[in-house]
Amino acid sequence: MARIVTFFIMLVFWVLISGMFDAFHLGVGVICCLLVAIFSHDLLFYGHPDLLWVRDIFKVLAYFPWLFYQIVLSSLEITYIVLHPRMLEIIDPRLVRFRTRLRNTMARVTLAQSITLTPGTITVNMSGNEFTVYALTQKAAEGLPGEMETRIARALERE
Amino acid sequence: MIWQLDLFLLTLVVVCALGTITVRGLLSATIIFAAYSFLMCLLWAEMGAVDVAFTEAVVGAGVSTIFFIAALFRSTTRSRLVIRGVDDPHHLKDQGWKILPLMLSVITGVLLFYGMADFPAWGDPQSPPNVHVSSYYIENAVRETQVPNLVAAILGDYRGYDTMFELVVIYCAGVSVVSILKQENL
Amino acid sequence: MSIVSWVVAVLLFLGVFFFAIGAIGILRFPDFYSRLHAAGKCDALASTLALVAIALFNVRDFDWTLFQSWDNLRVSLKILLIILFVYVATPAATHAITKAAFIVGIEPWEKRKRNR
Amino acid sequence: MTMDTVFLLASLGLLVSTALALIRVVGGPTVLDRIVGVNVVGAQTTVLLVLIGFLFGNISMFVDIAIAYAMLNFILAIGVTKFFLRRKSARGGSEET
Repeated sequence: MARIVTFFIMLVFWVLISGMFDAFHLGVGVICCLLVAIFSHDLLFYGHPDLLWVRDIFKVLAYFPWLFYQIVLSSLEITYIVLHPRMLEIIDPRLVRFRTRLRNTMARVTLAQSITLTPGTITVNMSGNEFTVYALTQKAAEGLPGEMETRIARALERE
Repeated sequence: MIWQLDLFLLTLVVVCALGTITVRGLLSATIIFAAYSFLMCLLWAEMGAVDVAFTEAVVGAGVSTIFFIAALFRSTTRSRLVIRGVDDPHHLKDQGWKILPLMLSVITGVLLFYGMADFPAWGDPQSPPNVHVSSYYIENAVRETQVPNLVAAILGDYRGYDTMFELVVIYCAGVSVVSILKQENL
Repeated sequence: MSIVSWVVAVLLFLGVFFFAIGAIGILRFPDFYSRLHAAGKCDALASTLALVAIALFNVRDFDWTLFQSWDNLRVSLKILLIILFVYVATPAATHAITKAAFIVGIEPWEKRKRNR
Repeated sequence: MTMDTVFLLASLGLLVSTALALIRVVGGPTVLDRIVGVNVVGAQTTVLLVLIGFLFGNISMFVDIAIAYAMLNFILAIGVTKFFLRRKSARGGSEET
Protein backbone atom coordinates (compact mmCIF):
# COMPACT_ATOMS: atom_id res chain seq x y z
CA MET A 1 0.00 0.00 0.00
CA ALA A 2 2.76 2.38 0.90
CA ARG A 3 4.37 1.53 -2.43
CA ILE A 4 1.31 2.59 -4.41
CA VAL A 5 0.94 5.87 -2.55
CA THR A 6 4.66 6.58 -2.97
CA PHE A 7 4.27 5.91 -6.68
CA PHE A 8 1.49 8.44 -7.07
CA ILE A 9 3.24 11.10 -5.02
CA MET A 10 6.35 10.64 -7.13
CA LEU A 11 4.31 10.80 -10.33
CA VAL A 12 2.68 14.07 -9.32
CA PHE A 13 6.14 15.39 -8.50
CA TRP A 14 7.46 14.27 -11.90
CA VAL A 15 4.66 15.95 -13.85
CA LEU A 16 5.08 19.10 -11.78
CA ILE A 17 8.79 19.30 -12.51
CA SER A 18 8.90 18.15 -16.13
CA GLY A 19 5.86 19.77 -17.71
CA MET A 20 6.06 17.51 -20.76
CA PHE A 21 2.89 15.59 -21.54
CA ASP A 22 3.85 13.46 -24.56
CA ALA A 23 3.98 9.68 -24.33
CA PHE A 24 7.78 9.39 -24.16
CA HIS A 25 8.32 11.70 -21.19
CA LEU A 26 5.34 10.35 -19.28
CA GLY A 27 6.53 6.79 -19.91
CA VAL A 28 10.00 7.53 -18.60
CA GLY A 29 8.38 9.18 -15.60
CA VAL A 30 6.21 6.15 -14.86
CA ILE A 31 9.23 3.82 -15.06
CA CYS A 32 11.34 6.02 -12.78
CA CYS A 33 8.52 6.40 -10.27
CA LEU A 34 7.93 2.65 -10.25
CA LEU A 35 11.60 1.98 -9.51
CA VAL A 36 11.69 4.57 -6.73
CA ALA A 37 8.45 3.27 -5.25
CA ILE A 38 9.66 -0.34 -5.25
CA PHE A 39 13.07 0.33 -3.78
CA SER A 40 12.62 3.15 -1.32
CA HIS A 41 9.00 3.47 -0.25
CA ASP A 42 10.14 2.93 3.32
CA LEU A 43 11.97 6.26 3.32
CA LEU A 44 8.85 8.33 2.76
CA PHE A 45 6.68 6.51 5.30
CA TYR A 46 9.31 5.96 7.90
CA GLY A 47 7.91 3.76 10.64
CA HIS A 48 4.40 3.82 9.21
CA PRO A 49 3.85 0.57 7.37
CA ASP A 50 0.07 0.82 7.64
CA LEU A 51 -2.32 3.46 6.44
CA LEU A 52 -2.76 5.22 9.79
CA TRP A 53 -0.72 8.16 8.55
CA VAL A 54 -3.63 9.36 6.35
CA ARG A 55 -5.39 10.44 9.50
CA ASP A 56 -2.24 12.13 10.74
CA ILE A 57 -1.72 14.25 7.66
CA PHE A 58 -4.67 16.44 8.53
CA LYS A 59 -3.46 16.93 12.08
CA VAL A 60 -0.03 17.92 10.78
CA LEU A 61 -1.61 20.33 8.32
CA ALA A 62 -3.48 21.88 11.23
CA TYR A 63 -0.16 22.38 13.01
CA PHE A 64 1.44 24.38 10.16
CA PRO A 65 -0.53 27.66 10.39
CA TRP A 66 0.35 27.96 14.05
CA LEU A 67 4.00 27.32 13.20
CA PHE A 68 3.94 30.01 10.54
CA TYR A 69 2.41 32.45 13.02
CA GLN A 70 5.25 31.67 15.42
CA ILE A 71 7.81 32.23 12.64
CA VAL A 72 6.35 35.65 11.88
CA LEU A 73 6.49 36.49 15.58
CA SER A 74 10.09 35.36 15.84
CA SER A 75 11.16 37.36 12.80
CA LEU A 76 9.55 40.48 14.21
CA GLU A 77 11.32 39.91 17.51
CA ILE A 78 14.66 39.47 15.73
CA THR A 79 13.94 42.62 13.73
CA TYR A 80 13.35 44.56 16.93
CA ILE A 81 16.56 43.26 18.47
CA VAL A 82 18.67 43.83 15.37
CA LEU A 83 17.49 47.39 14.85
CA HIS A 84 17.76 48.32 18.52
CA PRO A 85 20.67 50.73 19.01
CA ARG A 86 21.76 49.19 22.34
CA MET A 87 21.38 45.60 21.26
CA LEU A 88 23.85 44.14 23.71
CA GLU A 89 21.71 45.18 26.68
CA ILE A 90 18.65 43.32 25.44
CA ILE A 91 20.10 39.96 24.60
CA ASP A 92 21.27 37.56 27.25
CA PRO A 93 22.24 34.29 25.56
CA ARG A 94 22.29 31.06 27.50
CA LEU A 95 22.19 27.31 27.06
CA VAL A 96 19.14 25.45 28.35
CA ARG A 97 18.68 21.72 28.75
CA PHE A 98 15.36 19.97 29.11
CA ARG A 99 13.78 16.56 28.63
CA THR A 100 10.93 15.97 26.28
CA ARG A 101 8.10 13.52 26.79
CA LEU A 102 7.66 12.87 23.08
CA ARG A 103 8.50 9.28 22.21
CA ASN A 104 8.00 9.21 18.46
CA THR A 105 11.20 9.92 16.48
CA MET A 106 9.33 11.94 13.89
CA ALA A 107 7.71 14.03 16.60
CA ARG A 108 11.07 14.71 18.22
CA VAL A 109 12.60 15.84 14.94
CA THR A 110 9.60 18.07 14.30
CA LEU A 111 10.03 19.56 17.76
CA ALA A 112 13.72 20.26 17.09
CA GLN A 113 12.96 21.91 13.75
CA SER A 114 10.13 23.96 15.25
CA ILE A 115 12.28 25.14 18.14
CA THR A 116 14.84 26.35 15.65
CA LEU A 117 12.20 28.22 13.71
CA THR A 118 10.45 29.95 16.59
CA PRO A 119 11.25 32.97 18.74
CA GLY A 120 14.74 33.26 20.09
CA THR A 121 15.77 29.62 20.34
CA ILE A 122 17.97 27.20 18.39
CA THR A 123 18.32 23.48 18.98
CA VAL A 124 21.98 22.69 19.53
CA ASN A 125 21.84 19.02 20.31
CA MET A 126 19.34 16.22 20.61
CA SER A 127 20.41 12.96 22.18
CA GLY A 128 17.74 10.54 23.28
CA ASN A 129 15.03 12.60 24.89
CA GLU A 130 17.33 15.38 26.10
CA PHE A 131 17.43 18.62 24.14
CA THR A 132 20.09 21.28 24.39
CA VAL A 133 18.71 24.62 23.30
CA TYR A 134 20.48 27.91 22.86
CA ALA A 135 18.20 30.78 23.82
CA LEU A 136 18.76 34.39 22.87
CA THR A 137 16.87 36.03 25.73
CA GLN A 138 15.79 34.97 29.18
CA LYS A 139 12.14 35.17 28.21
CA ALA A 140 12.66 32.73 25.37
CA ALA A 141 14.53 30.35 27.65
CA GLU A 142 11.71 30.24 30.17
CA GLY A 143 9.10 29.45 27.55
CA LEU A 144 10.53 26.00 26.76
CA PRO A 145 9.20 23.50 25.82
CA GLY A 146 5.77 24.90 26.53
CA GLU A 147 2.86 25.03 24.16
CA MET A 148 4.76 23.71 21.19
CA GLU A 149 5.34 20.30 22.70
CA THR A 150 1.65 19.94 23.48
CA ARG A 151 0.68 20.83 19.96
CA ILE A 152 3.19 18.46 18.40
CA ALA A 153 2.07 15.70 20.73
CA ARG A 154 -1.47 16.30 19.57
CA ALA A 155 -0.42 16.24 15.90
CA LEU A 156 2.08 13.43 15.70
CA GLU A 157 1.94 11.21 18.78
CA ARG A 158 -0.36 8.24 18.66
CA GLU A 159 -1.43 6.69 21.92
CA MET B 1 20.91 41.62 -19.67
CA ILE B 2 20.09 44.26 -17.11
CA TRP B 3 23.01 46.59 -16.68
CA GLN B 4 22.20 47.73 -13.13
CA LEU B 5 22.25 44.16 -11.83
CA ASP B 6 25.22 43.43 -14.04
CA LEU B 7 27.45 46.11 -12.55
CA PHE B 8 26.44 45.31 -8.99
CA LEU B 9 27.01 41.58 -9.42
CA LEU B 10 30.39 42.12 -11.05
CA THR B 11 31.50 44.23 -8.10
CA LEU B 12 30.43 41.53 -5.65
CA VAL B 13 32.20 38.84 -7.69
CA VAL B 14 35.43 40.86 -7.70
CA VAL B 15 35.15 41.36 -3.92
CA CYS B 16 34.75 37.60 -3.48
CA ALA B 17 37.69 36.83 -5.73
CA LEU B 18 39.95 39.24 -3.85
CA GLY B 19 38.77 37.74 -0.58
CA THR B 20 39.58 34.25 -1.79
CA ILE B 21 43.17 35.03 -2.70
CA THR B 22 43.97 37.27 0.25
CA VAL B 23 42.39 35.40 3.14
CA ARG B 24 44.65 33.42 5.42
CA GLY B 25 43.62 29.82 5.92
CA LEU B 26 42.69 27.34 3.22
CA LEU B 27 39.27 26.37 4.57
CA SER B 28 38.22 30.01 4.69
CA ALA B 29 39.36 30.46 1.12
CA THR B 30 37.29 27.44 0.09
CA ILE B 31 34.15 28.83 1.72
CA ILE B 32 34.60 32.24 0.11
CA PHE B 33 35.18 30.47 -3.18
CA ALA B 34 31.80 28.78 -2.77
CA ALA B 35 30.20 32.21 -2.38
CA TYR B 36 32.10 33.27 -5.50
CA SER B 37 30.64 30.34 -7.41
CA PHE B 38 27.12 31.20 -6.25
CA LEU B 39 27.47 34.77 -7.43
CA MET B 40 29.09 33.72 -10.68
CA CYS B 41 26.14 31.42 -11.36
CA LEU B 42 23.81 34.31 -10.70
CA LEU B 43 25.77 36.50 -13.06
CA TRP B 44 25.55 33.95 -15.85
CA ALA B 45 21.85 33.43 -15.31
CA GLU B 46 21.41 37.17 -15.41
CA MET B 47 23.26 37.33 -18.75
CA GLY B 48 20.94 34.67 -20.18
CA ALA B 49 23.34 31.71 -20.26
CA VAL B 50 21.10 29.44 -18.25
CA ASP B 51 22.95 26.20 -19.07
CA VAL B 52 26.28 27.57 -17.96
CA ALA B 53 24.66 28.87 -14.80
CA PHE B 54 23.24 25.45 -14.07
CA THR B 55 26.60 23.78 -14.55
CA GLU B 56 28.34 26.36 -12.41
CA ALA B 57 25.82 25.92 -9.62
CA VAL B 58 26.16 22.16 -9.54
CA VAL B 59 29.88 21.74 -10.26
CA GLY B 60 31.36 24.97 -8.96
CA ALA B 61 29.35 25.53 -5.83
CA GLY B 62 28.41 21.97 -4.97
CA VAL B 63 30.86 19.31 -5.98
CA SER B 64 34.13 21.19 -6.07
CA THR B 65 33.60 22.79 -2.67
CA ILE B 66 32.90 19.43 -1.10
CA PHE B 67 36.00 17.97 -2.76
CA PHE B 68 38.16 20.85 -1.61
CA ILE B 69 37.00 20.45 1.96
CA ALA B 70 37.42 16.70 1.86
CA ALA B 71 40.96 17.10 0.58
CA LEU B 72 41.74 19.69 3.25
CA PHE B 73 40.48 17.56 6.08
CA ARG B 74 42.30 14.49 4.81
CA SER B 75 45.58 16.25 4.28
CA THR B 76 46.14 18.30 7.43
CA THR B 77 46.50 17.32 11.02
CA ARG B 78 46.22 20.87 12.30
CA SER B 79 42.47 21.01 11.95
CA ARG B 80 42.11 23.35 14.89
CA LEU B 81 44.37 25.87 13.22
CA VAL B 82 42.41 25.52 10.02
CA ILE B 83 39.11 25.96 11.82
CA ARG B 84 40.28 29.07 13.59
CA GLY B 85 41.25 30.53 10.26
CA VAL B 86 44.99 30.54 10.97
CA ASP B 87 47.36 28.98 8.51
CA ASP B 88 50.61 27.19 9.07
CA PRO B 89 53.16 29.83 10.25
CA HIS B 90 55.80 28.54 7.85
CA HIS B 91 53.76 29.78 4.94
CA LEU B 92 53.91 33.32 6.17
CA LYS B 93 57.61 33.69 5.37
CA ASP B 94 56.86 33.42 1.67
CA GLN B 95 54.76 36.55 1.51
CA GLY B 96 56.02 39.30 -0.76
CA TRP B 97 56.46 39.88 -4.44
CA LYS B 98 57.91 37.20 -6.63
CA ILE B 99 59.51 38.82 -9.66
CA LEU B 100 59.54 35.89 -12.05
CA PRO B 101 55.88 34.80 -11.73
CA LEU B 102 54.78 38.42 -11.89
CA MET B 103 56.68 39.01 -15.13
CA LEU B 104 55.42 35.75 -16.60
CA SER B 105 51.79 36.57 -15.94
CA VAL B 106 52.16 40.15 -17.17
CA ILE B 107 53.77 38.95 -20.42
CA THR B 108 51.06 36.33 -20.93
CA GLY B 109 48.39 38.93 -20.33
CA VAL B 110 49.93 41.34 -22.83
CA LEU B 111 50.17 38.58 -25.45
CA LEU B 112 46.55 37.59 -24.91
CA PHE B 113 45.37 41.16 -25.29
CA TYR B 114 47.51 41.46 -28.45
CA GLY B 115 45.85 38.36 -29.85
CA MET B 116 42.41 39.73 -28.99
CA ALA B 117 42.90 42.54 -31.50
CA ASP B 118 42.38 40.07 -34.36
CA PHE B 119 38.99 38.91 -33.10
CA PRO B 120 35.86 40.06 -34.89
CA ALA B 121 33.94 42.73 -33.02
CA TRP B 122 31.55 41.64 -30.27
CA GLY B 123 28.30 40.45 -31.81
CA ASP B 124 29.43 41.31 -35.36
CA PRO B 125 26.82 39.78 -37.71
CA GLN B 126 29.41 39.42 -40.49
CA SER B 127 31.91 37.35 -38.51
CA PRO B 128 32.47 33.78 -39.78
CA PRO B 129 30.83 31.91 -36.90
CA ASN B 130 27.73 34.05 -37.09
CA VAL B 131 27.41 33.71 -40.84
CA HIS B 132 27.96 29.99 -41.34
CA VAL B 133 27.97 27.86 -38.20
CA SER B 134 25.41 29.44 -35.92
CA SER B 135 22.73 29.86 -38.52
CA TYR B 136 23.08 26.22 -39.53
CA TYR B 137 22.65 25.09 -35.95
CA ILE B 138 19.75 27.40 -35.34
CA GLU B 139 17.93 26.29 -38.45
CA ASN B 140 18.55 22.56 -38.31
CA ALA B 141 19.25 21.55 -34.72
CA VAL B 142 15.71 20.73 -33.66
CA ARG B 143 14.91 18.84 -36.86
CA GLU B 144 18.11 16.81 -36.86
CA THR B 145 18.54 16.00 -33.17
CA GLN B 146 15.08 16.27 -31.57
CA VAL B 147 16.64 18.11 -28.64
CA PRO B 148 14.74 21.24 -27.63
CA ASN B 149 17.77 22.90 -26.03
CA LEU B 150 20.27 24.26 -28.56
CA VAL B 151 23.34 24.15 -26.35
CA ALA B 152 22.61 20.59 -25.29
CA ALA B 153 22.07 19.66 -28.95
CA ILE B 154 25.46 21.04 -29.97
CA LEU B 155 27.33 19.51 -27.04
CA GLY B 156 25.58 16.18 -27.07
CA ASP B 157 25.02 15.58 -30.80
CA TYR B 158 27.17 17.66 -33.12
CA ARG B 159 30.19 17.44 -30.85
CA GLY B 160 29.23 14.05 -29.46
CA TYR B 161 32.66 12.38 -29.63
CA ASP B 162 34.36 15.43 -28.13
CA THR B 163 31.92 15.49 -25.24
CA MET B 164 32.10 11.75 -24.75
CA PHE B 165 35.86 11.65 -24.25
CA GLU B 166 35.68 14.80 -22.17
CA LEU B 167 33.30 12.91 -19.92
CA VAL B 168 35.73 9.98 -19.79
CA VAL B 169 38.46 12.34 -18.60
CA ILE B 170 36.18 13.88 -15.98
CA TYR B 171 35.05 10.45 -14.87
CA CYS B 172 38.66 9.29 -14.44
CA ALA B 173 39.43 12.42 -12.44
CA GLY B 174 36.42 11.81 -10.24
CA VAL B 175 37.35 8.17 -9.67
CA SER B 176 40.90 9.05 -8.72
CA VAL B 177 39.77 11.79 -6.35
CA VAL B 178 37.35 9.42 -4.66
CA SER B 179 39.93 6.64 -4.42
CA ILE B 180 42.50 9.01 -2.89
CA LEU B 181 40.02 10.38 -0.41
CA LYS B 182 38.80 6.94 0.58
CA GLN B 183 42.15 5.90 2.03
CA GLU B 184 42.09 6.09 5.77
CA ASN B 185 45.08 7.33 7.80
CA LEU B 186 46.39 9.39 4.94
CA MET C 1 -1.76 48.89 -11.23
CA SER C 2 -4.36 46.36 -10.22
CA ILE C 3 -4.95 45.15 -6.70
CA VAL C 4 -3.00 41.92 -7.23
CA SER C 5 -0.01 43.95 -8.32
CA TRP C 6 -0.15 46.00 -5.13
CA VAL C 7 -0.33 42.88 -2.97
CA VAL C 8 2.57 41.34 -4.89
CA ALA C 9 4.69 44.48 -4.56
CA VAL C 10 4.03 44.77 -0.82
CA LEU C 11 4.85 41.10 -0.18
CA LEU C 12 7.97 41.34 -2.30
CA PHE C 13 9.32 44.38 -0.51
CA LEU C 14 8.50 42.84 2.87
CA GLY C 15 10.59 39.86 1.81
CA VAL C 16 13.45 42.11 0.75
CA PHE C 17 13.15 43.95 4.06
CA PHE C 18 13.47 40.75 6.08
CA PHE C 19 16.42 39.65 3.98
CA ALA C 20 18.08 42.96 4.78
CA ILE C 21 17.33 42.43 8.49
CA GLY C 22 18.97 39.02 8.32
CA ALA C 23 22.05 40.46 6.65
CA ILE C 24 22.33 43.30 9.16
CA GLY C 25 21.76 40.78 11.92
CA ILE C 26 24.69 38.60 10.99
CA LEU C 27 26.82 41.73 10.92
CA ARG C 28 25.73 43.20 14.24
CA PHE C 29 25.33 40.28 16.62
CA PRO C 30 28.26 39.75 18.96
CA ASP C 31 28.85 36.02 18.68
CA PHE C 32 28.44 33.10 16.37
CA TYR C 33 25.35 31.53 17.90
CA SER C 34 23.26 34.67 17.95
CA ARG C 35 24.18 35.33 14.32
CA LEU C 36 22.52 32.04 13.47
CA HIS C 37 19.26 33.39 14.92
CA ALA C 38 19.24 36.24 12.46
CA ALA C 39 20.30 34.06 9.55
CA GLY C 40 17.92 31.14 9.96
CA LYS C 41 14.69 32.83 10.90
CA CYS C 42 14.66 35.93 8.80
CA ASP C 43 15.74 33.95 5.74
CA ALA C 44 12.92 31.44 6.07
CA LEU C 45 10.27 34.12 6.41
CA ALA C 46 11.76 36.36 3.74
CA SER C 47 12.02 33.57 1.18
CA THR C 48 8.41 32.65 1.88
CA LEU C 49 7.13 36.19 1.41
CA ALA C 50 9.09 36.90 -1.75
CA LEU C 51 8.41 33.54 -3.39
CA VAL C 52 4.70 33.64 -2.55
CA ALA C 53 4.58 37.07 -4.13
CA ILE C 54 6.20 35.80 -7.30
CA ALA C 55 4.01 32.69 -7.45
CA LEU C 56 0.94 34.88 -7.02
CA PHE C 57 2.04 37.24 -9.75
CA ASN C 58 2.64 34.34 -12.10
CA VAL C 59 -1.02 33.26 -11.99
CA ARG C 60 -2.46 36.78 -11.86
CA ASP C 61 -4.83 36.37 -14.84
CA PHE C 62 -5.76 32.73 -14.61
CA ASP C 63 -8.05 31.42 -17.34
CA TRP C 64 -8.95 27.77 -17.11
CA THR C 65 -9.57 27.44 -20.85
CA LEU C 66 -5.99 28.29 -21.80
CA PHE C 67 -3.17 25.76 -21.64
CA GLN C 68 -0.72 28.59 -20.96
CA SER C 69 -2.53 29.41 -17.72
CA TRP C 70 -2.26 25.83 -16.52
CA ASP C 71 1.44 25.87 -17.34
CA ASN C 72 1.80 29.05 -15.30
CA LEU C 73 0.00 27.32 -12.45
CA ARG C 74 2.49 24.46 -12.68
CA VAL C 75 5.39 26.90 -12.46
CA SER C 76 3.79 28.55 -9.44
CA LEU C 77 3.46 25.17 -7.76
CA LYS C 78 7.16 24.63 -8.43
CA ILE C 79 7.91 27.91 -6.68
CA LEU C 80 5.82 26.76 -3.72
CA LEU C 81 7.89 23.58 -3.77
CA ILE C 82 11.00 25.71 -3.22
CA ILE C 83 9.32 27.21 -0.15
CA LEU C 84 8.54 23.77 1.23
CA PHE C 85 12.14 22.74 0.69
CA VAL C 86 13.43 25.88 2.39
CA TYR C 87 11.29 25.07 5.41
CA VAL C 88 12.70 21.58 5.72
CA ALA C 89 16.27 22.56 4.91
CA THR C 90 16.89 25.80 6.78
CA PRO C 91 16.39 24.50 10.33
CA ALA C 92 18.35 21.36 9.53
CA ALA C 93 21.27 23.36 8.16
CA THR C 94 21.15 25.75 11.12
CA HIS C 95 21.11 22.83 13.49
CA ALA C 96 24.05 21.15 11.73
CA ILE C 97 26.15 24.31 11.83
CA THR C 98 25.32 24.91 15.49
CA LYS C 99 26.28 21.36 16.38
CA ALA C 100 29.57 21.68 14.52
CA ALA C 101 30.35 24.91 16.35
CA PHE C 102 29.42 23.31 19.66
CA ILE C 103 31.73 20.38 19.03
CA VAL C 104 34.61 22.49 17.75
CA GLY C 105 34.25 24.47 20.97
CA ILE C 106 33.39 28.02 20.00
CA GLU C 107 32.44 29.80 23.21
CA PRO C 108 29.05 31.52 23.39
CA TRP C 109 29.11 35.21 24.16
CA GLU C 110 27.72 35.97 27.60
CA LYS C 111 26.95 39.04 29.56
CA ARG C 112 29.77 40.37 31.69
CA LYS C 113 27.81 40.03 34.94
CA ARG C 114 27.47 36.28 34.49
CA ASN C 115 31.23 35.74 34.31
CA ARG C 116 31.96 35.58 37.98
CA MET D 1 5.37 52.46 -12.41
CA THR D 2 5.15 49.06 -14.03
CA MET D 3 5.73 45.72 -12.43
CA ASP D 4 9.10 45.42 -14.16
CA THR D 5 10.31 48.45 -12.23
CA VAL D 6 9.08 46.89 -9.02
CA PHE D 7 10.96 43.67 -9.74
CA LEU D 8 14.10 45.56 -10.70
CA LEU D 9 13.99 47.62 -7.49
CA ALA D 10 13.41 44.49 -5.43
CA SER D 11 16.36 42.72 -7.00
CA LEU D 12 18.59 45.72 -6.41
CA GLY D 13 17.50 45.74 -2.78
CA LEU D 14 18.24 42.05 -2.53
CA LEU D 15 21.69 42.64 -3.99
CA VAL D 16 22.38 45.27 -1.34
CA SER D 17 21.64 42.76 1.41
CA THR D 18 23.77 40.20 -0.44
CA ALA D 19 26.63 42.69 -0.27
CA LEU D 20 26.04 43.09 3.48
CA ALA D 21 26.11 39.33 3.97
CA LEU D 22 29.27 39.12 1.89
CA ILE D 23 31.02 41.34 4.41
CA ARG D 24 30.54 38.56 6.93
CA VAL D 25 31.67 35.95 4.41
CA VAL D 26 34.89 37.73 3.53
CA GLY D 27 35.71 39.15 6.94
CA GLY D 28 34.21 36.62 9.36
CA PRO D 29 36.49 35.62 12.22
CA THR D 30 35.88 31.85 12.07
CA VAL D 31 35.13 29.46 9.25
CA LEU D 32 31.68 28.72 10.64
CA ASP D 33 30.79 32.40 10.44
CA ARG D 34 31.64 32.27 6.79
CA ILE D 35 29.45 29.22 6.29
CA VAL D 36 26.51 31.05 7.83
CA GLY D 37 27.19 33.95 5.53
CA VAL D 38 27.31 31.69 2.48
CA ASN D 39 24.00 30.17 3.54
CA VAL D 40 22.38 33.59 3.71
CA VAL D 41 23.86 34.53 0.34
CA GLY D 42 22.49 31.30 -1.10
CA ALA D 43 18.97 31.93 0.20
CA GLN D 44 19.00 35.43 -1.24
CA THR D 45 20.31 34.19 -4.56
CA THR D 46 17.52 31.63 -4.85
CA VAL D 47 14.93 34.38 -4.68
CA LEU D 48 17.01 36.60 -6.93
CA LEU D 49 17.15 33.93 -9.63
CA VAL D 50 13.36 33.70 -9.76
CA LEU D 51 13.14 37.49 -9.91
CA ILE D 52 15.61 37.59 -12.80
CA GLY D 53 13.49 34.95 -14.50
CA PHE D 54 10.59 37.39 -14.37
CA LEU D 55 12.70 40.22 -15.72
CA PHE D 56 13.60 37.98 -18.65
CA GLY D 57 10.00 36.86 -19.10
CA ASN D 58 11.04 33.21 -19.11
CA ILE D 59 10.38 32.07 -15.59
CA SER D 60 9.91 28.32 -16.07
CA MET D 61 13.56 27.93 -17.04
CA PHE D 62 14.90 29.89 -14.07
CA VAL D 63 12.75 28.12 -11.51
CA ASP D 64 14.60 24.89 -12.26
CA ILE D 65 17.92 26.49 -11.45
CA ALA D 66 16.42 28.01 -8.33
CA ILE D 67 15.36 24.56 -7.11
CA ALA D 68 18.81 23.12 -7.78
CA TYR D 69 20.26 26.12 -6.05
CA ALA D 70 18.20 25.76 -2.89
CA MET D 71 19.21 22.11 -2.66
CA LEU D 72 22.90 22.90 -3.20
CA ASN D 73 22.78 25.54 -0.52
CA PHE D 74 21.54 22.89 1.90
CA ILE D 75 24.00 20.23 0.74
CA LEU D 76 26.89 22.65 1.10
CA ALA D 77 26.10 23.40 4.73
CA ILE D 78 25.51 19.75 5.58
CA GLY D 79 28.63 18.62 3.72
CA VAL D 80 30.91 21.14 5.36
CA THR D 81 29.65 20.52 8.86
CA LYS D 82 29.75 16.77 8.37
CA PHE D 83 33.49 16.93 8.05
CA PHE D 84 33.76 18.79 11.33
CA LEU D 85 31.70 16.10 13.03
CA ARG D 86 33.58 13.21 11.45
CA ARG D 87 36.90 14.77 12.37
CA LYS D 88 35.80 14.81 15.97
CA SER D 89 34.63 11.22 16.01
CA ALA D 90 37.85 10.08 14.32
CA ARG D 91 39.83 11.50 17.23
CA GLY D 92 37.62 9.66 19.71
CA GLY D 93 35.79 12.67 21.08
CA SER D 94 34.36 12.18 24.52
CA GLU D 95 31.53 14.66 24.22
CA GLU D 96 28.06 13.55 23.26
CA THR D 97 27.64 13.61 19.52
